[in-house]
Amino acid sequence: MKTKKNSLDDFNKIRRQVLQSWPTGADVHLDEAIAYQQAIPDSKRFAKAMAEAKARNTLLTQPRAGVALVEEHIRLLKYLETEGGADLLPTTIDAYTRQNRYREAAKGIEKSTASGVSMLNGFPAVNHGVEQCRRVTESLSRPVQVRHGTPDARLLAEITLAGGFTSFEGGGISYNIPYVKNVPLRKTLTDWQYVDRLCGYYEEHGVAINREPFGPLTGTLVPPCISHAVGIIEGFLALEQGVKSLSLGHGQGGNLVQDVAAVMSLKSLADRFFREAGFADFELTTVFHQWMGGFPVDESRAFGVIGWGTVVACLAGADKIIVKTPHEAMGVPTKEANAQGLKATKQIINMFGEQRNLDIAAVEREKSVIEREVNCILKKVIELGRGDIKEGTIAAFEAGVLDVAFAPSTQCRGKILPMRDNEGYIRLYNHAGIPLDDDLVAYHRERLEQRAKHEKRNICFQMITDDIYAISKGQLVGRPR
Amino acid sequence: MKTKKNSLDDFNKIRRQVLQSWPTGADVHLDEAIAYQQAIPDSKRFAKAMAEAKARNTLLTQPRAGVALVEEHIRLLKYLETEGGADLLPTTIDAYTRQNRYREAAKGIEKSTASGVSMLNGFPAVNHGVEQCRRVTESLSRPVQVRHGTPDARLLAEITLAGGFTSFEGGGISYNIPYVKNVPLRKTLTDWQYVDRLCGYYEEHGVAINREPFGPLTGTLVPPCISHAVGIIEGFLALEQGVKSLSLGHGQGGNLVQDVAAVMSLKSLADRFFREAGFADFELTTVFHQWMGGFPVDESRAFGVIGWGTVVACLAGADKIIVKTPHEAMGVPTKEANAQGLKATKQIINMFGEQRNLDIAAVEREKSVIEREVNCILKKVIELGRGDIKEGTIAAFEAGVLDVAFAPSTQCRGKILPMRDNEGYIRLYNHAGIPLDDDLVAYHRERLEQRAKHEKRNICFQMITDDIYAISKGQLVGRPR
Amino acid sequence: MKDTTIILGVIGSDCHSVGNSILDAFLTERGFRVVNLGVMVSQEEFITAAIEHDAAAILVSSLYGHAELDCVGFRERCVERGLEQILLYIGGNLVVGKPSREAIEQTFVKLGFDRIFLAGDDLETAAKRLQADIERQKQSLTSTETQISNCGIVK
Amino acid sequence: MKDTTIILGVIGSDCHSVGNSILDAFLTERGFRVVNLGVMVSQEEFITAAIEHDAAAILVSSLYGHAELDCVGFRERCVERGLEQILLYIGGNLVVGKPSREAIEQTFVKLGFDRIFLAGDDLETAAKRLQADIERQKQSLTSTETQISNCGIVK
Ligand code: B12
Ligand code: B12
Repeated sequence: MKTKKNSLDDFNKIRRQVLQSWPTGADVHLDEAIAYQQAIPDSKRFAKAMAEAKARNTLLTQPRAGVALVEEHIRLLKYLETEGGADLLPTTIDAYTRQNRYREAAKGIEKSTASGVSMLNGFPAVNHGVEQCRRVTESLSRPVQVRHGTPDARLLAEITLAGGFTSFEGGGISYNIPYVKNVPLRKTLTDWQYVDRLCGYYEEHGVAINREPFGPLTGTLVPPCISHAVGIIEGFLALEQGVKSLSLGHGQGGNLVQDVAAVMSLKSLADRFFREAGFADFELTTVFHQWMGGFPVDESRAFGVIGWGTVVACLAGADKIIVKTPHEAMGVPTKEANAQGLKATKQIINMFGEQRNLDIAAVEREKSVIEREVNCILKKVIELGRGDIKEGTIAAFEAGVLDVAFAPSTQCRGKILPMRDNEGYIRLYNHAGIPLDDDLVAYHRERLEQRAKHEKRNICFQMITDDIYAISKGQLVGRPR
Repeated sequence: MKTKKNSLDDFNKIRRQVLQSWPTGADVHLDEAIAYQQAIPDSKRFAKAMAEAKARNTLLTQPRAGVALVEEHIRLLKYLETEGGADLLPTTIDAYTRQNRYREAAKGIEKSTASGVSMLNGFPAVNHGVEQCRRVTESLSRPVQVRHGTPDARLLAEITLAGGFTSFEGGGISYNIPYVKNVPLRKTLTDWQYVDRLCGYYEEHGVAINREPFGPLTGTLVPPCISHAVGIIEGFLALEQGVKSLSLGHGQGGNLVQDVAAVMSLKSLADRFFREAGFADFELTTVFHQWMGGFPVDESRAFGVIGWGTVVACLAGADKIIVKTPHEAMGVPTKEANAQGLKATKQIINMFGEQRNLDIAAVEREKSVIEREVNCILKKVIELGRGDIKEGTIAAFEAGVLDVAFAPSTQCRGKILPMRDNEGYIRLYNHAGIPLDDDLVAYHRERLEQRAKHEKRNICFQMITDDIYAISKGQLVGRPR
Repeated sequence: MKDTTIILGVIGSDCHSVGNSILDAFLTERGFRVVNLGVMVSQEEFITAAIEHDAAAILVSSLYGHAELDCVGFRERCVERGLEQILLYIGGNLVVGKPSREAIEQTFVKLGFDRIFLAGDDLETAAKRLQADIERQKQSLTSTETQISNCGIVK
Repeated sequence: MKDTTIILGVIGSDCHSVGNSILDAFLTERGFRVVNLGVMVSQEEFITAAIEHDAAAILVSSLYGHAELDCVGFRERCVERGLEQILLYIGGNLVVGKPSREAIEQTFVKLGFDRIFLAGDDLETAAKRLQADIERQKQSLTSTETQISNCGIVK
């Protein structure tokens, strides 16, 4: 495996262009920004909070939240910090900014100012610029992370890191495949190397910036081996550029044993992989996302989903949980609904207390299945890239060695067919180009046959449709009507 | 072990007095009532539903609900059946009826009629009488159970069974110790033998009446070995009188492993005990009560508690779950709040689907601890009764061999001091008269010492106070501030 | 406070004993002389105990929802038996259901209670008010004025 | 319905692709000829496809909350390009947040949509209405009357 850190010269050359792509870019001065970041107290450093959570074996809560205007955004986050008791805060970025459509974001800000309600589904950080970002982060007492879905997040990273945010979500795969239609993977991977190099640069100057690849991908029937492989790759790419605080995520799949096995194996796999690649000086933590698929509309049922995810995250021993709200199925939550989700989650985490980490025979079995699956894929990725993991990733997506179902992107084949087995584990009916050993393929198939037999129907596409609707209808496995 | 079925002559002698204790008693005609019950379809038979749940390895939901007036009560239960999707229905009896204060209940009915809101905390079934009870049960399509807390429930049983209810909660210990101040245990045990004999009589005539001893006792820091012992005794007493469908309950303690171990061991212990006593023809099922202690006032947090209990019930493989509501801390819930609790619970049960029954090393350990503890106690009870379990029970309470903390009754010593250990398991600091083997006592003590050390304080009464407040403050173990 | 006796108990047919033990321990620790009648206490028992112990206040608990029915005529009976000045506190889950604080307060002020506490209210505050109310009561008893405007509701 | 073409797509910068695949499969099964433009579709792309395929209806999805911003002038542009009669449906999570159905309907009726569907609405009903609307549209096109009163909102 080769590792390749971008040169500072190359970085600076691109940097000028990046900062010129929108007027607010001119206000970023890296030296001043580093000095500013250095003055941020430990209590507001994301990396620190994550490391402590791991050391203390606790689970930190983080909501999603972002609105168009600065004042309202501050009010929202303060409410989540106090009333909601959030351990970590987000700033969710609006969908125009994610597309670098700053002109449309500006229109959204205007309309929001005029109408008095947020017309954007997030906080347009680039339009607001460095100073306003600092107003946000300075108004709060917990660490704040940028959460988005931006394929080209270079300017966003420049502005928000200068603006005092201490963690940045995303990656070249996970913010491409599930989020956009037609952006070349090579471009997003390169653009994210820039982001990682920027974070690495801060890190070199004593400023820890936490980086978190987006684990859940489309949030819909993602087999853990796939999202794990993606997460480990993105993590590796970040470490290469000098990142040291890394959080890898898993989106709840719905089967308790599989989810627990997933979080456990994510940790061990990534750690071994990074160490074998020669990295030693990094802090690895895990993130569990409460159910990322369609939510039930009924708020009581939504609370059920929230509660269930929380229990699993506790059993799995994750370090952070991303919290949903009772409004999830309907729209961006009010601050009250957001706090409700946080409080229900916190109540369970607190009741769980010390009783974390589940250890049962089935967990061991699934753990070894996932570990073997991930190894199959990564071996192939490395082989395709002849040791260069970036090249290997590109080739792997082209070849379908890495594949994601239900993704809007042309950059992946979308040929695999995942569905639940009879116990709700997510399996592959068609593994397409994913290079699994024959016995693993057979294992998946066998488990799915069990379901088919149980449901007295042949394995069919309808099952997938049923599975997709299932949770919002109050089930895990989509049974025939 | 001796078993002793009451003679029909004795039964009939007392029966006349019972039915004369309030005018509505005159309307009970046993032959007619049995004919009436025989015509109730299987779909509305509680015993049938419980047996099926066990066979299908599912978890049935049951709320608590009862209001003063018949029409409103029917409306309430219908709502819970349709909107709430309750699998089993309750009729919770008001506190005056529980005390046989039918005159005061009548006043409550009057006041409720006048004011248009229910001034009673339950349904005064005795005052309403057989016909009105039939109106209730006939209006519904799910099985309905009488849930109460009545030390002398003889007339209540006569009226409600004639009224078409197919299950009856309670027992001579569990409806005495936690519910009243000063009623002799001998009296309540005798009165409950009457109730059980009545149920047995129905059973002899082909009408299955489900019986459910009240598992959670005071709902507050009850060590499983104690409530198990009580449940098994009451179950045994019921079987003696001809009852065949028996559901034993466990109130959530808060530690996942202990709760799971508790439900599992309750099943195996009871089964073995009954079989060894010579019973063979009975159907044993288990009931899990969502958190029975003080609830958080905040409704989101209450949802958290509800969700957490549901997960545990699923993992433990219980057959029925008694569902709380987001209003629990405040007052008798509205029908909407009641349905909310049901929906959150059902959502989780459904998401759990097939993945029931947890099997981990610690469960095994706790299971054997509980099994040994219960054996210690029961051995002593039998010894004290020289083989007569009723006598043994009376003697055991007198001697403190059976003891309950925080109970209002003078019939138990209240000398034991239960508290949580560092992982939230409920242990005994002072086991008082409970005849545990030395190594078990040492085990409890050792676990508590761990907590004390962790909290850097000596074991003290304050810990118990802290524990009692803990869940409503969002924790399991009451840590020092 | 050492010499100030208060009567504690759960009224009516109410069996909720957990909160009662907690209140007993809490108020004793705060320095009151607590006479705890336990659960299922009748109006008569409360009043008799108050007379017997020359108590400054009666603290009624009611959790099970029947407080209104159980408390009818309580103040009048106190007056009848010579306890014109006694402070009457009540706390717990005072009505069936979850109506507004205002509605509940109105009901129990009408029934003659001086202060009303609901589930979730802070006990520390309650203890302080009790202490202050008792002080004021004592002062006014030594003065010649009659006491009317004393009754107040916790906000 | 076999010969009835409808255009399907997710408007604006919206990436939510799961519902789109489901709708495609569902409507195809119901007998419509579905031209699915996928996610991140512009107004122009919708209209061009509708003209090209002589479509009876455009079904717009919007999940991410920017529907109002993305749909400004959509109906006008349809008219400009000669699609006076085309049915415009929209569905999904149409606004940021959780306002009332009434408020949402008002907004999108103003923007020229014929029917509006929110999260949780039944797809079966939607397909039936679509079929009926198209039938009526066809009949009225063969008649001489102009079509105005046809627009309706799902209640
Ligand atoms: C999965 C998901 C994602 C995945 C999407 C992956 C993918 N490529 O599809 C990821 C994680 C990437 C994602 C990203 C974002 N998401 Co998102 N996401 C969801 C989620 C949880 C489920 C969506 C889903 O797949 N549902 C299942 C399918 C089957 O249902 P559906 O999409 O609703 O579609 C059905 C119906 O709506 C209807 N329908 C749809 N269109 C039409 C049209 C017609 C004519 C008819 C009749 C019917 C109809 O039929 C469909 C099929 O049954 C929803 C919340 C929810 N529903 O629970 C949020 C949600 C849609 N997301 C939301 C947001 C805001 C975002 C982001 C902006 C990030 C953020 N702020 O959190 C980004 C968007 C970036 C972008 N450029 O679009 C919000 C939208 C808020 C609003 N409208 O007020 C939601 C509602 C969550 C929330 N409550 O905040 N998301
Ligand atoms: C445990 C419990 C039981 C146990 C009680 C065991 C026992 N012997 O104590 C059992 C299972 C036996 C039981 C039975 C019943 N219960 Co119950 N029970 C509860 C529960 C869950 C917890 C109570 C508790 O122990 N809390 C912990 C203690 C520490 O708090 P507390 O009791 O509230 O007391 C504190 C405060 O209220 C305050 N306080 C109390 N009095 C006073 C007075 C003053 C002056 C002040 C300042 C403060 C104050 O200070 C106390 C200490 O902090 C509550 C709901 C809840 N709170 O979550 C329902 C609850 C009290 N029960 C209720 C009911 C209705 C009943 C039953 C009638 C059965 C039924 N219909 O479900 C029977 C009553 C039978 C009878 N004769 O009384 C209702 C009351 C409804 C209402 N008021 O509208 C409640 C609120 C549940 C509900 N939402 O329906 N119950």
